Amino acid sequence: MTPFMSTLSLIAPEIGLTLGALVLLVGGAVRGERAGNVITWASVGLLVAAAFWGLRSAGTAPAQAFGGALILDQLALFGKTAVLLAAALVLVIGAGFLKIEKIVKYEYAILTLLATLGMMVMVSANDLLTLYVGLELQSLALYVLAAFNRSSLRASEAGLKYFVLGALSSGILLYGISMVYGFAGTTRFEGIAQAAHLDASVGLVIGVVFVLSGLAFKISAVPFHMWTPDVYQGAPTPVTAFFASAPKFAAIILIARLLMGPFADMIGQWQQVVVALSALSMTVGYFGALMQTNIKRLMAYSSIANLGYAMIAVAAGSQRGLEAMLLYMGLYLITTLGVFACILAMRHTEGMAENLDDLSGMSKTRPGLAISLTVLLFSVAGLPPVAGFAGKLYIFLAAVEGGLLWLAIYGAVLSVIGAFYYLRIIKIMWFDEAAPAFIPSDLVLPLTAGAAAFMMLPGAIWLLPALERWTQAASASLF
Amino acid sequence: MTNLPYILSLITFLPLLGALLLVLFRMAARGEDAEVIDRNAPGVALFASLITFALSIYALFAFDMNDSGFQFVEKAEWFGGMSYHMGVDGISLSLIILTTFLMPLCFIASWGVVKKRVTEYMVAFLILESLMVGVFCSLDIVLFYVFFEAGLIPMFLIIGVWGGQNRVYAAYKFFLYTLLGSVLMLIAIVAMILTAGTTDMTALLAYDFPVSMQTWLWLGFFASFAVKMPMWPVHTWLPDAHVQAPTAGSVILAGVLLKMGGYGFIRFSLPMFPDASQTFAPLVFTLSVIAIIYTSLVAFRQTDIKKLIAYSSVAHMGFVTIGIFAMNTIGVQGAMFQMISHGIVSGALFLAVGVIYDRMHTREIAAYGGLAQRMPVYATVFMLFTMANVGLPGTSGFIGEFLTMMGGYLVNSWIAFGAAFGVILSAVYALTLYKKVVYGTITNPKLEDISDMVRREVIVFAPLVVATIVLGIWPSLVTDMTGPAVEALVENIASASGDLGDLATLPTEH
Amino acid sequence: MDLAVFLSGAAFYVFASAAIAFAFMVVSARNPVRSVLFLIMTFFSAAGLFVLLGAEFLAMILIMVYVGAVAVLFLFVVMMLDVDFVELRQGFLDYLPLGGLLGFVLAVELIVLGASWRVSEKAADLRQAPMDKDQENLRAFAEVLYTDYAFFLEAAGLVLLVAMIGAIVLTNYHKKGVKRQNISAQVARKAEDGVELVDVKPGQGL
Amino acid sequence: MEIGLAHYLAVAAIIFTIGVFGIFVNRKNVIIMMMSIELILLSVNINFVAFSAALHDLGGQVFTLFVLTVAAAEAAVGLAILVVYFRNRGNIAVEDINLMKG
Amino acid sequence: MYLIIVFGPLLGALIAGLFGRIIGDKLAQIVTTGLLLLSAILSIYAFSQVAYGGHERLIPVMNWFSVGGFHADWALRIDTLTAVMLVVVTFVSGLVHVYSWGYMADDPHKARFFSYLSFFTFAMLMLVTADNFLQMFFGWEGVGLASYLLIGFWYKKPAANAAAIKAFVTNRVGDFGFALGIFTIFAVFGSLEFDTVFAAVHDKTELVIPFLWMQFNAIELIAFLLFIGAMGKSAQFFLHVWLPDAMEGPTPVSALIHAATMVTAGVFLVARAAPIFELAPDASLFVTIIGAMTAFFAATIGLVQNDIKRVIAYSTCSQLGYMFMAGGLGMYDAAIFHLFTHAFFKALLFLGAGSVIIGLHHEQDMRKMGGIYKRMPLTWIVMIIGTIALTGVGIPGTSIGFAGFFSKDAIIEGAWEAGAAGTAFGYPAFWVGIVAALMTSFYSWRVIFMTFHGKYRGDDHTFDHSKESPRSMLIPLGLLSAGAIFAGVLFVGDFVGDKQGQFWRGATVIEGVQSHDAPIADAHGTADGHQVAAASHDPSATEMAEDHKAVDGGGHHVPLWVLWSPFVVTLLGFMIAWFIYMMHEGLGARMAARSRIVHPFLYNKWYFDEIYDFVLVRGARKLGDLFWKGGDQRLIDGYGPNGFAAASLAWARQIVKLQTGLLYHYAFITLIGLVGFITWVLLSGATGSLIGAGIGAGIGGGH
Repeated sequence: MTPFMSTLSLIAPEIGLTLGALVLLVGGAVRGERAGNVITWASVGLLVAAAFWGLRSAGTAPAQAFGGALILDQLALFGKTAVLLAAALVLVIGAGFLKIEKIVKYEYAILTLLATLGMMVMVSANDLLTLYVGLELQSLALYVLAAFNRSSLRASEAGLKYFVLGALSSGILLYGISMVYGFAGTTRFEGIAQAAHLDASVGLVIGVVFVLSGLAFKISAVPFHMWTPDVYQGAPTPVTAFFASAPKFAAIILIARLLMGPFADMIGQWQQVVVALSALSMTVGYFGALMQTNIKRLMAYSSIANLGYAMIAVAAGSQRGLEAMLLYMGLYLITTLGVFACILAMRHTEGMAENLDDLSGMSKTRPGLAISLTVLLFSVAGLPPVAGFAGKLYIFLAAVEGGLLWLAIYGAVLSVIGAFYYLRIIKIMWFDEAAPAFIPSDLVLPLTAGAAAFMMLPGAIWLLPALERWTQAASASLF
Repeated sequence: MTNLPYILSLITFLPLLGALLLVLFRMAARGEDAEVIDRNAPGVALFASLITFALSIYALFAFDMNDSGFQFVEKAEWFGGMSYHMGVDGISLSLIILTTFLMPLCFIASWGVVKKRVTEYMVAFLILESLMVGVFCSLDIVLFYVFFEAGLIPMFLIIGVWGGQNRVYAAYKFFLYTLLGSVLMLIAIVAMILTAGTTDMTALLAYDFPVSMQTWLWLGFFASFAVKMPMWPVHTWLPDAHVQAPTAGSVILAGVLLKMGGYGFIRFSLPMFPDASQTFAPLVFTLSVIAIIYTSLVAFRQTDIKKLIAYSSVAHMGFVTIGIFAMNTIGVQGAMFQMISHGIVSGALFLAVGVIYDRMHTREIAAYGGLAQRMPVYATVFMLFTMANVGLPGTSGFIGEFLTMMGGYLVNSWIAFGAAFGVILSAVYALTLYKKVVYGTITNPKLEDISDMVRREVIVFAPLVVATIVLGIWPSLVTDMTGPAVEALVENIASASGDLGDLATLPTEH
Repeated sequence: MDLAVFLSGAAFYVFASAAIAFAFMVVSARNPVRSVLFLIMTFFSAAGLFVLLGAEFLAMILIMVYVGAVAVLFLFVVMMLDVDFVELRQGFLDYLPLGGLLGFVLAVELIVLGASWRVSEKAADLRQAPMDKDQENLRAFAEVLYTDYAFFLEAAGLVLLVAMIGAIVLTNYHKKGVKRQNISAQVARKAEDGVELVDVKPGQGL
Repeated sequence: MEIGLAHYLAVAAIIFTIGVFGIFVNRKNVIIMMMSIELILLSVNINFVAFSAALHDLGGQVFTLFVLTVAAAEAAVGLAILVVYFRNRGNIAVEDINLMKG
Repeated sequence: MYLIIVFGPLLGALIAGLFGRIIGDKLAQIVTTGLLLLSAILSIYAFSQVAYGGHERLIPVMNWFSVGGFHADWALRIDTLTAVMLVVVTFVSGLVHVYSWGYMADDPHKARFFSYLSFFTFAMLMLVTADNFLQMFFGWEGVGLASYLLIGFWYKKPAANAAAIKAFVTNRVGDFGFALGIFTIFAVFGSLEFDTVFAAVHDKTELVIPFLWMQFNAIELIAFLLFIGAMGKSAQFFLHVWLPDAMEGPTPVSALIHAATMVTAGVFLVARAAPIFELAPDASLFVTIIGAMTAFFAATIGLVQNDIKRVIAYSTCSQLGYMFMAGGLGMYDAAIFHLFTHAFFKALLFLGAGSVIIGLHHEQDMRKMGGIYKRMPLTWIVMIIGTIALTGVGIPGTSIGFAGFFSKDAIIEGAWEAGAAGTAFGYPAFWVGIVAALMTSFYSWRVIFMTFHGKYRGDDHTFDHSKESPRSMLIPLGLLSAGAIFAGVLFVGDFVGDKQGQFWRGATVIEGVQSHDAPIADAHGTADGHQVAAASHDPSATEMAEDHKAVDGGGHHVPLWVLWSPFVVTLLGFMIAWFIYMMHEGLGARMAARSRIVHPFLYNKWYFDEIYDFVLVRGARKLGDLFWKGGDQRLIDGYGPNGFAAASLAWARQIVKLQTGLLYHYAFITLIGLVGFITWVLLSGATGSLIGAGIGAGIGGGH
């Protein structure tokens, strides 16, 4: 095998995905909208296949492709697998929604594929240029997806807001990259690491802050979070589910890789920023959610808060921190998708039920779904015995070990406030009188929710050790 | 030692199994079948809890009373350095038996009384039982926390779904109050794990934490256990939770959940942070004495029966904390005894309230009066438990109060002096309640045809009556069980802190 | 002073001040059409700066891509949307002091930061694509773009693909009710499809 | 006076600031916001090219090339979204884009 | 045997209580009464065995407590003191049981009543047979419970309920002191067993221990605290308020509990703990003063009350004061002797009063009585006997007199002697005794005159239907009358006379007799509890007692006027009463009406109830409300959870307000964040992380 071919084989899942996307695009163009369903399922197949292809290389030594532009280590593998599976799941649970809302278009699946491709590039970025291109590939697809329901004013407003602020954040990111390039002389991570190690000039520091600010937008960390509630609410629900899951995951891995890789020696400088981002995110996320009545908007604040929590672990800057973050995010991914499956299953004849009040007495009308949602919400709240607790525990371990005791305490206290609004949903489902029942949904939605809930509660016995092994391996690749 | 392997796991998870079966049947059932399941759910739950009780009794007989260490140990690695590590000593075993003893009574008491979502109700209680037993069995600190905290969830649902008028507020208050305390404890646990490098409680018990760190860790644990106990001034969730919870919920809340705080103090705060415990003991004493006097006075003014008993619970828990932080054998033994006794007595009192609540659907004291005429058996039972609550010698209530006060006295006479006011005041509020509810003439016409206790209720109360009196005249049943563990604990503290201060001047061992 | 140095200096100041001034006009013009035009001027000035820095290829690309495509696109959209020219509303001035202050602080910080730059000895070794002084800019690009940067080129292609799909999916409307020619359908049409024989029973109608 | 890197960086910084400023003081219509973003990207490009020249490294210039490419794509998508919004709403006044808040 | 004595009544109580409704009232009565009478007979036998045969015993029943160094057993300690109390308790209780057959004939809850009575007896027996302070405390509180139940027996009467609670709570106040006393005993001696403690008292006389804010002599402190317990139970000054109210209970209860037995438990405690009080002169002084005050104070109130039972109740209070006075002055034997005689005549008086009350259809107000001696002559006679016994009629210097004569005079004369011997408060105690005796005589005869003589003042119907009580009531009256007449003369020699050495055998401290240092049982754990050899007693004790017999008993060493003065004041009291209530019938009422200060003051019991009500009851209510509404609801909840919730919501509202939905705001906030971070990082320079102080750093460093 020639060196070039071996390089290509490293990124075989990406290539497969690209080619698949192109074939499907052509197919879609020929067959038109009738092909929508087929293309969706084909995309799901592609994503799952890519995930399993990638998984084959689990445990292999890290390798670089394209002269170091891409790195393929266990961290990247973990990220890719998670992103791919999340994307696949989002397509699955969103199919019914698109059909009912009559926005079935083959471009939806293809854009999802391409966005996922962008995320795969992001998680294995080893160069600021890779980072940028991957990020933009993902972002552009997401801008379009946000506005995908083009007949909806809300959706287009969401797309517009997301686009303007997203472009602003890429500008900030780019400015940071240019500073880093200027002061380090290179955009390759190893080179930057060397430069930072030799001579952590103030230019690099400011560069990092800019880059961090730009990336913080993607994980909706406060104060770069402003788009989140509006976009979550306005975008079509499957797209919101996508926003809440895969891109967050990819972006925070990217942040972790950047901060703990090239800028590891500058932890003294960036830690305070990450701590501030984390504390602010938790504050806004937990308090902001208190006032929400729309469940999608509530999930937006919830994700702000959750990412703030994950940032605690990032701020620790240690291997334990990375491991904690990955574990936390892995659990977050599963729960979030489960919750969105529930949200997608909430539909009256006249449309989606997005208000919390619509959930009233769901424990009577839809007991299975109610139990699943309850378990998932307790998981997000980080309460034992649900698996989400393990994530919280790991974060605290990392934070306290990293000397971030007060941040951990702050987070812990705020999580009580967080528990309040998760409890509010549970209260509405269990304590209140029953509202009109939802119309029956796709079987796949309660199944997804149930499966997610199962993984969080009894399944946690097996899930957690497995996840721990994996995150341990992944986190070892940066240390 | 025992022929039955995994006995603790069995005791812990058997109720959960019952719950699981009920859930599966209920979810599979449609229409008529669902009603059948609802009708039989109490039976299934009762059956499960009775087997659990039998198992715990079996464990009691297999238990070596002279061994102060952990017995029936089970251990399996889990993840993140944590393990599924179970084991009991006398302290935990006594509380386990209390739990498994109260549980069947709750199911009997609820049989036919709960009409709304019967299966779910039973499931919630069975899950709760598993978690409570788990708390007392855990020998891994994370496992402990998981059980400890998880108990909030079923209790939240129990209060919220089957509770009274203001149940939502009460449920929130209960949940968030306790959660806030617990998360601070979690941080302390995290710090401990990092410092000692293990989650194994036996190893943590042996680990010497630096004194400066002990202070913080102690405070972290205190935040959780003080709320759980509850101690003044973080007790205000309790009256609300008790009042709103359904009868069995109140029983479990008062009978077992409050004990977790005391158990935590004995299991963690005292042996793991002996220096900090010494430092903070005056604070605990002060709060306890305030709690006893303050809440007794508040109880005196209540117009709601359950609220009154709830406040009296706070006062009685004050004795427990006094006993624990007296840190001598008498005090700690007294605290253990007081916990067991209070579990039985306050549980019985709440059941007693439940009896009349089921008939009248009000908890207002003013709505009652003259029950003695129509319900002589009830009046007798209620009198017995009122007296036990007052701490009359001969009932179990006396032993705990007396020993804890004695333990406190040996540390500082002020403690016993203050606590003794509680003994006076408890008579005031408890007898006033009894007078207003049971004595006097019937003024409320609805009471004219109220019926006395039926057989089901008699069955519920009979074991409680027996337990109250037997423990009152034969406290060794409990103290022998808890004795070795407590002695070992006290010795450890004494050796860890070296100097016992005031205690040295007073003979504690004869 | 050397004339060349003076001239390049002068040119810098001309282009730089022009770029800044036009940029300011972009955001402050009331008429969006004017904004677009100022944007074009800004790009021109920037292209001049690029030339001064020796990046001739980029200067050309900037003009071609931006002036030729992007700016025109903007102009097109501005005209197409035919929006009202709204006056500056109240509230603008409320934010101006704080916003101005922040902007000022930002600019000052960035300028000071720029001034702190020095060529790091070590950085020399880290360069990914060191430039040969004698090589033409265009050739230098050509040499690396399809070799070292091939991956990025492909990825950028995908970015453009996404943009294309996005633009189409968002803006391409198939108006309902507008009849379209379907050639294959026309060709495949048979006589039987066109005529239907109906046996009408008396007194019933169709 | 020698024209050094710092001068170019200063120009870039000022244009960046103007771009950012343009986004949040602008309430007329969204198009000008998008143009402001183009200004920001331009300032980044000036940075890159200036550093590239100072470092004698082509990497910066190549980066600029990709930035230009992506910026063009971004403009296309952005304008497409804007058009969709306009079709739904009838105008693009910034102050009216607040259907969702809180 | 002793087990039957003690647990027989318990068995009866359980049978009657639990199965009363099954077996019927009659059978319940038979069972309880039978068991009690059996117990009484055995007690008398036991008394002869112990007091005259020297068969002291210690019978362990079972272990009660064994916690750390703290042990307490259920055990029966039988010595003379106990034996005396056994007789008193079972005898009176047995008679009361019998009496109740008649008295409670019309009550629908007879089984319950008898169950309570028997239970009370059991608790009282536990109290007197206790071998340690804790078991005593058990009995102590047990009798409190029984008293509560019996006072509130007629639960439909609000007054009865209130009185029951008052009794229980006031007793609890006393128990408060008792409990603290027990704690102190344990802290000082490491044990609660009488033998261990009393044996060690001498070694601890110098011990000073901290209590509350001060240092105290340990023994004084213990004595003082124990006495607080006694004050509560025996209704002494300050804690007397419950006793008169307790008369809301059925009269047999008043006779048994609130005259003969329970209220004397305090005296018993002092006598039992005599070795401690012996060595605590200050505490003993306190006992004397409180006793004297009570004797005087209760008598003053007794002068003016109109409720027949209340008069007797205050009389009881007053007599208990005498007993404490004696105890405080070291005359434990005299105190117990008075207790012994008092039990007979006071129970007699109460039961007689009960007979009157029943005869007059539950009329208790003496103002509505009068002249009924013709209707109920037997009752009249026994009441006269009781009164004579109470007032202590007898011929000084001889052994002729009623029961009270011997015991009361022993106390009064003893007080004089104590004064003469230099004991603090000896003379004042004597004078108080004399004055109280005067008043005793007055109010006692007042009762007789107002009730049985003069014109009948109630409605005629009642008078016409009034009749003598049934035989079941009269027989006990007769037996008690016998006791009231002969108890003194028969036992004076044993209790306080020349034979007291052999009699007491160290069961309590007798002036100058040292025999309490010998434990009753050498090895405490001996299960069979063999009788203790009399040889274990110091042989010299008897001799010394012989020497001192004259001091306490016959009263030959006091001046004649002292000897005669009680007799004189008793006569005086009788005459005044005669003057006011017989010669000038109605004068008393007129005097009462005219008096503005003295009569209302006395009639209202020195306004104790009002003051307590105002200070304590209302104070507790106010404080309870304050803590509840102000503390819990406003402060703790207001600033705690509710405040936190409200603040969170307000804060949340502010945060949500930032989310205006306007793009330029969003961009503006983004910019603020960016500039903020850059400025912050630039200013903080490379100083490293600002966060991370605290122990976390140490932990992180550890790895």
